[in-house]
Amino acid sequence: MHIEKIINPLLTLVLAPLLFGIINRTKAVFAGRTGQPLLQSYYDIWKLFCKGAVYSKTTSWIFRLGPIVGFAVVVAAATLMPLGGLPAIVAFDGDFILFAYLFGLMRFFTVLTALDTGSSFEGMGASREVMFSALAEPAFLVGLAAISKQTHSLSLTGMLAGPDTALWSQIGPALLLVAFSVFIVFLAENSRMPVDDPNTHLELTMIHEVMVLDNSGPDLGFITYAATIKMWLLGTVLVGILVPHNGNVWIDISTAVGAIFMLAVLVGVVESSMARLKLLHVPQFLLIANALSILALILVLR
Amino acid sequence: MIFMTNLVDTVIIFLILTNLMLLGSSRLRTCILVVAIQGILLGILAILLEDGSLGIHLILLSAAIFCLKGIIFPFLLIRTLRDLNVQHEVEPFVGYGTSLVLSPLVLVVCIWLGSQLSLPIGAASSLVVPVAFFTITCGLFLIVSRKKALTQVLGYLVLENGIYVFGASIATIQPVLVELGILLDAFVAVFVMGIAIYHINREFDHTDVDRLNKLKG
Amino acid sequence: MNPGILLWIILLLPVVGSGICQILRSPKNVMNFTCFGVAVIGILDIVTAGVVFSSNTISSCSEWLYMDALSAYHLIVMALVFCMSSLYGMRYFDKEINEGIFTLKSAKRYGILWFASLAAMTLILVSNNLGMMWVGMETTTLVTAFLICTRANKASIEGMWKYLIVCSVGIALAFMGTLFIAAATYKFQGSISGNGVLWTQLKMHAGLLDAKLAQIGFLFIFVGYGTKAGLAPMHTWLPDAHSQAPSPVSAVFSGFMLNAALYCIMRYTSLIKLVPGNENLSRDLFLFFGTLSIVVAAAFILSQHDLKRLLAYHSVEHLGIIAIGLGMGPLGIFAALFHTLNHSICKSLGFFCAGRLGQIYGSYDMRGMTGALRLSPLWGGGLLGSLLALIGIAPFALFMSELLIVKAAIATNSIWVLVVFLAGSCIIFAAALKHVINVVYGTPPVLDFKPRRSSIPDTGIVVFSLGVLLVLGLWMPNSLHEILYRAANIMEGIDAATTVCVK
Amino acid sequence: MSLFIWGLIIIFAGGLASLISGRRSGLACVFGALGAVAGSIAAVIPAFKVLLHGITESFRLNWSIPFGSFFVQVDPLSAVFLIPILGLSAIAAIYGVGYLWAYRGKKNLGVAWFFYDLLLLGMVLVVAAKNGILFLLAWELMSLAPFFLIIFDDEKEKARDAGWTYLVATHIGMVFLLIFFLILGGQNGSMDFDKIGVIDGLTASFLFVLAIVGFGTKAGFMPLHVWLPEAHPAAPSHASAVMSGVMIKIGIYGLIRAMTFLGHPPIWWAWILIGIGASSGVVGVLFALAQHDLKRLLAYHSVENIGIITLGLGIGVLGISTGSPTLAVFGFAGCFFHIINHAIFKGLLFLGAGAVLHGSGTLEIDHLGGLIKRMPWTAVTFLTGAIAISGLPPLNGFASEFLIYLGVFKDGMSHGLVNIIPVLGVIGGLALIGGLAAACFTKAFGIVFLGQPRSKHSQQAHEVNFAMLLPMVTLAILCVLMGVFSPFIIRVFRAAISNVTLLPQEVVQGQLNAGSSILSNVVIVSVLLVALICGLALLRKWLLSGRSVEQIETWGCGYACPTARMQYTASSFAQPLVALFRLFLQTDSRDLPPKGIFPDRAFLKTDTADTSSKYLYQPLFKWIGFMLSKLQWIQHGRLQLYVLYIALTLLMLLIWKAL
Repeated sequence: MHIEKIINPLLTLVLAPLLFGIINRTKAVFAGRTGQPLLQSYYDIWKLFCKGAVYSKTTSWIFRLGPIVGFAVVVAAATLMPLGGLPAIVAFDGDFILFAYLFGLMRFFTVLTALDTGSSFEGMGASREVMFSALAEPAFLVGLAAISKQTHSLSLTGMLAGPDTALWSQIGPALLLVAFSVFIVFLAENSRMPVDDPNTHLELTMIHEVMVLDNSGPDLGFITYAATIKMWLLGTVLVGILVPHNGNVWIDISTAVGAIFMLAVLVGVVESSMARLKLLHVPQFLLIANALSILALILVLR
Repeated sequence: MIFMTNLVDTVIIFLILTNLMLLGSSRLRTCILVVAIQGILLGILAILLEDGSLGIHLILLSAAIFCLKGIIFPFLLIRTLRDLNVQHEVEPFVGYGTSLVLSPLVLVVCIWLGSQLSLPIGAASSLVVPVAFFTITCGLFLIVSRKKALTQVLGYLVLENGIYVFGASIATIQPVLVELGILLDAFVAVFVMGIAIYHINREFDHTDVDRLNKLKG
Repeated sequence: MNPGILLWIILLLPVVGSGICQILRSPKNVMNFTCFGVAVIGILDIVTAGVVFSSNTISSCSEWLYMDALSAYHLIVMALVFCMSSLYGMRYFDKEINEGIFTLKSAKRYGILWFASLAAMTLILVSNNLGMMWVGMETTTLVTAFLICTRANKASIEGMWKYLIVCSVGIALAFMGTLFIAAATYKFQGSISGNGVLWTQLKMHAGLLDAKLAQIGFLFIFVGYGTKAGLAPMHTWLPDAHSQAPSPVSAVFSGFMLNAALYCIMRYTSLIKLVPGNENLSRDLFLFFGTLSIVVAAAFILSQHDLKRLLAYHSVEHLGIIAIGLGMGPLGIFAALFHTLNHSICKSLGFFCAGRLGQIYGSYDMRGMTGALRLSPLWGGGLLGSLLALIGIAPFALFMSELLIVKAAIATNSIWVLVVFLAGSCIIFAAALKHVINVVYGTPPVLDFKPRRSSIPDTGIVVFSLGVLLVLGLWMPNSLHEILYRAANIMEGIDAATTVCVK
Repeated sequence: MSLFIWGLIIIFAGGLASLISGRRSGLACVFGALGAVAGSIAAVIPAFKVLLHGITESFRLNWSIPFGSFFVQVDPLSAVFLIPILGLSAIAAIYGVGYLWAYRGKKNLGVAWFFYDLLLLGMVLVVAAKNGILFLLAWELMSLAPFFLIIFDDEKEKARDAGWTYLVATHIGMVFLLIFFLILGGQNGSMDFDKIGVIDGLTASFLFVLAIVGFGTKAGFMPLHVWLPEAHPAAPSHASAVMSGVMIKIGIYGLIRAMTFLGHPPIWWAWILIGIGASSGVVGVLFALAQHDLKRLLAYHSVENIGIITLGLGIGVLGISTGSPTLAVFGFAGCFFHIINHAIFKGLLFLGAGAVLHGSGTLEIDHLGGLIKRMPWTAVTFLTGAIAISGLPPLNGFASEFLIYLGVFKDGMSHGLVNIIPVLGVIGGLALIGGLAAACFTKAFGIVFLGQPRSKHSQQAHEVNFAMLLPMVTLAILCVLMGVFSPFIIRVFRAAISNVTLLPQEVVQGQLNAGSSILSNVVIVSVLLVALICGLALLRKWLLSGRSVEQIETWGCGYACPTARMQYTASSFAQPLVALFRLFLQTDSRDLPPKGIFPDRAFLKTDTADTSSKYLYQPLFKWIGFMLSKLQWIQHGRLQLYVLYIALTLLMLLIWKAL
């Protein structure tokens, strides 16, 4: 148990909210505004933790359990995630399956929480959520399968150890395909454009936001915080696939973090340059991700 | 011996004629009488076909045949006929003319069939077996093509006669007991059928078999 | 004493019985007497069969009467079916008797004919002379004809007439066949002691029979007796007669008369197998008519609304199955004989239950019969059990025998027969199950009829039959195995010395 | 071993006693349940011994079943199946007492219990039988008994039809098994399994196909599953729990047992199994998604889980045929483990559905809602089952699916494009199944238990009695325990796996150790997760202490007076997915969309009939009926023609034979 193992999750917990700030700032820049401060999401979360709570009469203990499970899940997932050269706290064969399924658990409870309120809008959001995630999951796992096949490793720590030149020369195309599909999954899972629009307030069009309409106070704080961490973790996966390492831990970490921030910027760019897809077209979007992953798998298996 | 064979042949010819008459005639009374004649001919044939030894049981047998097929059956049938006020066969499935035209062809086929078989026929003429077949066919034909219940009984009788001719022609010694048993059966059969016809007439007040078609499927 | 006497006794006692029926004074007495008398005769039958099994064969009056394992086995089946049917018949007519429809006259007629048919069937089994066997068969037809219209109405008379004509013609053809066989013996006329065609002697000299004549003879025999056995397409009389006859009679028809006809064919088969050039003749015929019967039965069971006709077509099917078995070598024959017993018991039970339910509902139209199990647990349950057994549900014995037949089919790899058999039985399974579920389950219609408490004998019959079927399905006594095995050997035309493995 | 036989005897005796006690409901329940429980306890002990010590016990009774023998043996493979069978049946029996008590006086409970015990007896015998004929007899017993349970509510036409469908399907399967075993026995005289030699080549492949169809019908492979969604909802819930939880697994047992006779498997067998598994899994869960009836939904999930189990089996077979111990061991371990797990959570869910029916009087999902307030215990247990069946950590469902995944990832992705079959089939298939299952059970739990009551059924719902709660709670706890102790549990499959794969025990042991060490990591994370949850709960308590916690109406987005009927329904919840997969589902939906500014009435009715029965079986049966109806004219009632038949037949024969 080296000391630097702790650094990794600490970084995650500390830096994750920053991503939202970056994205918003990017969008503001594109829109020609100064925009909110970078640390805005830290303030928001803090404020929420300091508030009281309002619960719907309809809800039951499920509603109170949901946010907590969500947060616990992302923290548990963080322990599986390597960063830069740093291995994960817990690394074992097939941990990425657990990683994927933990988010499944989170989704399960988020959806139940939404349904617990009995509000038709939140039901709508839940129904969309389960549909999109059901389509995103195969893309993610098949993509990782291609990676693990190539890196001869079954644990995230090994798979995301970063591609060296040899790997690039072998399966550059496959890597790119996987990267694309994971990026799509990343957008869908974090409910960003073009799948979902986090900052509209028309309930009919939202997915993730509408599911948490009734949450308030610390619960909402947990949810928001969990959302940022989730984005961070998935971003780490994407970065780990693409960004090479050079052996020195500290350099690697800094490059990785930098890459993640770049990713956030990219998301911002996408959001300000693309419009939200029609809900009916989102499945096609995700099926593209699946197709890319399968293609990558074919490439590495041949 | 030649004389015998000639005699046999004459009887055979008569048999054929009776069959033709049956196929041709529509009056039930006539049919019954014709069948009676057939029975008598059978009685004669029984003796003629026996080469040489004229056993006591043979006399007895032919006598039995004579009485039963020649006298008792016709009597029974005539009585039944009296009960059910019907004289004529209604229009049959196959017309009288047609059947008469067809019958010679059938006879030819029968002769050919008979020639195919290597039957241990005694002194009897080579015509016996074919005529047996012919008679059987006629019997079946009567049952299939006619509509009156009574005609079907007659058909059954003709069928039996045919078989009987065949039996008499092949030179095996059936023990008299069996023969009598067979005759008895024929008798009971006719008797039962007579009663059955009586019942039919009472329940349906007609005896057209083709109208008995409620039970199906 | 000479065991041959037994044959005379079992042959003549029924005649005496029918005589006694003449002098009885009330319908009730007649019915009770039929039950009692048949029971006594049945016991004697079984004793006779026992003697036969202990000593290989028994015969009397210069082998005119003769009995071996094959006929003894059928004797047992006959005794069983007749005893059960008589016991059932004792109570069956109660309703009519009380209403005065079933008068002394008709009761007497019923009793007389009942005993007479018993006598006729016994004659088929005990006579060694093929001519006498034919006489027995024809007598059966004539005697049973009037049992069909015990209650004279349009339908029953129509059924009787069809039965009478079709079967008489068929049996006449069978007689033709007998004559052909007789003619085929001319090569060894001298050597047989001059009294007619005794099966035993034919068996001895079967090799010398004239191939052609024997062959034609067998064809006639098969069609003739096949008509009586209800093999398609000669089965046409069967559903009419079975559906119109009173249930005890239907039970005897289906339970034994058909088997008796098949038994005659078996006798000839054991001869024809030994005739040079005709070894496969019987096999082809059995397989052909067996499969055809199954297909035809399936077609009619599928769209059947009359309960008794349904059972009748089941008889066609099962006779077909038995025929298939008979066409499939030693194991198949073994299975077929076993199936004969199972089918007889099961089908009789089926007709018993159908009869009583028909009395309860007032018709046999299954569209109107629902919830039988609620109306009368005994008969409803019996019907359910018997039909489930009929369509081959394990662990009933019929499943076992059909399993054996399949085994034989695979052994003799007659694939197409197997396919048709299985496909047909599956169709019949589905169709019959649909019918029985709708009859037995569901909510019954409102009837004025008050179902009376089921008496001891009724319960006894149902429990006994189902019990026997169950036990035979799970455990075959060695003695039965031995009997079937010996009977199969006789049918197969080989003497018991050469062993056939069926284990 | 004698203990095992005693167990069987006790079960049968219990059934008989309850049959005799008949309409005296109390006695019937006591005898039936007692027989099942006591017998199971007696019989399960030897099974455990076998599994732990790996020594097989056998027992021959000197009883000549016609052409078979009463040869019973508990070997590790049997034991693996015996334990869930006996365990679940015993637990469900206790539940049954509480469940059937509502029918006392109305129905003859003796019969119900008799056939329940017979079902149990049959299942145990099938698994233990080591003789072909005995196997077939037991199989038929096991297949017949449920018929009487399915048709328990025989005044309902649905139940009668279900009974018919079930029995016909199972009988057709039986026919294939008949041929299978007779050919097997025909190869070398004896029907005893230990005397049946190994068969190879074309015969083996033919037998394999027979086995797939015959056993697959019972297991519910696509498209042989049609009886499942009809039969399971019709039966009383404790019976459906047993049927769905263990009976269909016996089809898998038969398949595995059959393959032990068939020598070294060609690789395409594995591909077929994986294909069947993936298709059954995905299509099964899709159909489940489209259902409105809770039990019907669960029945389709049985198809899905059989698919997962078959995936594991396929991976195992792939391992055998390619000689890869990793694949073989992980595949079979996952298969066995999931069999046991599915027995637990599917049993739990069916019992839960029964409780819902018992408490609220309906199973129509769209009529329910808000039951979590009225039936808290049922809700908790059902939620546990839902999480487990969705294959989510930390419960047992995840552990078994994880093993199957692991097998493929470890050794399934060897080079060669053809390997795309197992990889995509398993990884893509399992992932998709997982996602859809989660969707389906969020729907089931969310709509049934959460929100507000959608009808007076669910308003008047009440919690069920103790006899029904106890089994559910037990099973829920088992779900957790099986998850937590999964590292130790998979080790007990060592003997069974090495029997099936013919690998030496050490090799299997080694692989299993690797697996269990991995699983222990999973457990560590799960424990961490649970700890976190508790910690966070306390944290929130602390945060909220002294702050205002209000209770108000659900936020209606400004709409003033929302009613319960405005909630999302199950149909609307599933609609997007159903629409996406309409190709498979062929859902016919009739709707009247709201028109105008003040729409008067609008509705959406969706009905998803089973595609394979609608487009495959019904047309087939119709066709057969039509063909056979052509023969009807034979019996037209014309006597003359009847006689003509005879004459013609004779003529035909003479021409065929004599000329």
